[in-house]
Amino acid sequence: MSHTPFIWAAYSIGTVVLLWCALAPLSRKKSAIRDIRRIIQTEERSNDSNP
Amino acid sequence: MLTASQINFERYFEPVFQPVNFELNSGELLLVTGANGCGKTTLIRVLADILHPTSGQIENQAAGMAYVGHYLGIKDDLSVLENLRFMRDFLGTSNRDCADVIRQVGLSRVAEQQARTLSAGQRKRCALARLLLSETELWLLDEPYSNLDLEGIELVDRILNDHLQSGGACVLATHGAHRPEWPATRDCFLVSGAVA
Amino acid sequence: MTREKSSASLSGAFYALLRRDLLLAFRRRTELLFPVIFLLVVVSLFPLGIGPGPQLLARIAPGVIWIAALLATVISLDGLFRSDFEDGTLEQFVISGHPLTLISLAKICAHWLVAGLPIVLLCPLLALWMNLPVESLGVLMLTLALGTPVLSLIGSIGVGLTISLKRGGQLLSLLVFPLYVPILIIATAAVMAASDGLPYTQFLGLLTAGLITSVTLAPFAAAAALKISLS
Amino acid sequence: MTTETAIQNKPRKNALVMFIHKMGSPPWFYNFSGKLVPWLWAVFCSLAAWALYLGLFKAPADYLQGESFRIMYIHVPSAWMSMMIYTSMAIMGFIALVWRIRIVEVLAMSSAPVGAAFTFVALASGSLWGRPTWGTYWVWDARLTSELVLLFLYLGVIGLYNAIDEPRKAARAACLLAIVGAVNLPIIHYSVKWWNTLHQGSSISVTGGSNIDPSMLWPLLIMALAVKFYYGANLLTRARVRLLEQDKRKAWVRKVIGEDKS
Repeated sequence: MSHTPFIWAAYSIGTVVLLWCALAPLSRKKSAIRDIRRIIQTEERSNDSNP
Repeated sequence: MLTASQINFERYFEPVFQPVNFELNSGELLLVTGANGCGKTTLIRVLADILHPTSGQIENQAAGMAYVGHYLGIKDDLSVLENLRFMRDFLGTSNRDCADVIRQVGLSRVAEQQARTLSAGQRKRCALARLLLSETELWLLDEPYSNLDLEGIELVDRILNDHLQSGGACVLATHGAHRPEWPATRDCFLVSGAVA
Repeated sequence: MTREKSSASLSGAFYALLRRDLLLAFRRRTELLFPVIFLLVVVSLFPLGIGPGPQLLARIAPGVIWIAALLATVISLDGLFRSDFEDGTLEQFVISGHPLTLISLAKICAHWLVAGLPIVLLCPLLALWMNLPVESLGVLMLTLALGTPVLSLIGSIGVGLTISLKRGGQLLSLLVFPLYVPILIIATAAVMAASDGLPYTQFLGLLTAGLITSVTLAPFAAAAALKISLS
Repeated sequence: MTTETAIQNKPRKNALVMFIHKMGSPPWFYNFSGKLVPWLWAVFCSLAAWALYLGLFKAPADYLQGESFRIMYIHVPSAWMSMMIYTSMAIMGFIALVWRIRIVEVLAMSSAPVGAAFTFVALASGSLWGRPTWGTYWVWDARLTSELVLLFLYLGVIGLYNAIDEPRKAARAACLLAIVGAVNLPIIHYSVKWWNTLHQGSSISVTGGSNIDPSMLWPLLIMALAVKFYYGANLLTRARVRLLEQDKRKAWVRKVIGEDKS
């Protein structure tokens, strides 16, 4: 029996998991920045309405 | 006896109250007042060493502390007498007479009853009885007047007077419906949030 | 706090707390029975699940009884600090100036007396059900007597960490079961060695070492955990 | 910023102490690590590519295991990393608990998911290695069993951290759990190893070969070094995101986001 499929499987699982682990914080960063921008906007708006 | 300089506590990365400074000597009462949610309970818990202040220094030279908070620390499955006996043995103040203390707070009639049968006011009195047992110098009282009838409020004032007269000190947090009368009173008005 | 505590007042506090916890347990003695009944039910399910063959049962008996003991301990653990945490007694303990380590140790002792000791005493019945050879019964009891205190001690850390959560019980099992692995391995190995007529004293030595280590370390960790949970 | 003024008020100390002081301040840490992260990724990518080239194409097939030994280059570094990250998490947890340094708390908690990912990779690759070697995907082999227990330990830390609402309290609780786990980890490791020999399970360890050919060893060592850079880069990235999330109402975050936009 050929061993190649197992090697391929092992390396693809490793790559997928490690890639996901590396990319997950980036999407969190995007949503965090969106959150922060929203906070800044609402504060600026409230500052404009009552200076 | 108790000095606080610039103490602050943060929750969710926001300061709960503006930095607090005070000095409390024996025979003095510190009255902590402020609006709801300004961190009175938090301050008392910081002073009680239950919470660690995020910044600032507390210097505590009191010979022992006693604390009455929102959760009174009374076991429902024990009678009033058993509750107090346990606290007496636990604190090692064995020369105090539990029955006498119970009489002082007016719970003699229910002394043998399980604590679960007590009303909120009676529970508060039970916690006050523990204060009397504790033989400590510094009392930290968080809303001691809540749930008490007029007679109970007088009781708190009376035991507080006795304690301060004998050289003790007390930090008392209240939302301000009733103020204890004591000549050496310091005020601490808490303001919530960070310094603007 | 600056007030010095004499050793007399510390031991007084220790025994007062131990006595109170036992009294409280006695007042709620029906609740005390639940973990014990749970233990009996779990062990009795195994013959039903895998068939009553005496040889097979005898072979898996040490593992089954020990795993059941583990589960029963975790079930009873949640009550270790829960009521004191919820009714504010724990805050009173902290402010009393007595070391929280000593308080945890007293409560762990009380917990073992009401939850661990019944397991040790019940194990002859369990061994009988599981067809365990009589010779190894003594070793099983010894491993349980040495091992269940360790379960209470290590478990107290997990309870201290999860006590401020409303549903801490489910998380608790995830936290403590991995930490129970060495005890489970050593204890069952001792009983199996005894069943096979092999020397087993070295395993009991390891268990004793585990007990001593956890008595000296776990109360400190539990106290630190409680302090975090109170904040 | 209170932290910045605190630093300014302090008398000047030597460079290392100043560096540690500065690293304790979130904006400084954020900017500094931001510059570091791309370099760490670059080093990781080049080292990993080199190691994989050597390991997958240059190294000869093993005369016992055939081609399947090549799984080693992902399995063994992952297994090493899973242990190393747990240890470093526990050490950082200890520092965080004793000195209450927020950055270290954040770093310790950002380590946990990375460590769990490596543990998972070690388990998956180990079981895929087991199929050609033992003929089955799962054997209660000592290394796989302790990796499994380690995964549970990681899940416990992550679970506890996520279960508690207040972030700093959660971090402190999870740090304490990590320390307790780290004290137990050697005991678990050795008891599992010993249990394995006791029950005469699979005594053939997949990595049993003691005198391994240099052409097979070098890729392993390079890969082991590469994943340390992966850990560093990933850890800093996660810590930065967590700081942004936690400090979203603070002025320094506003400044950082503003600079990003322009």
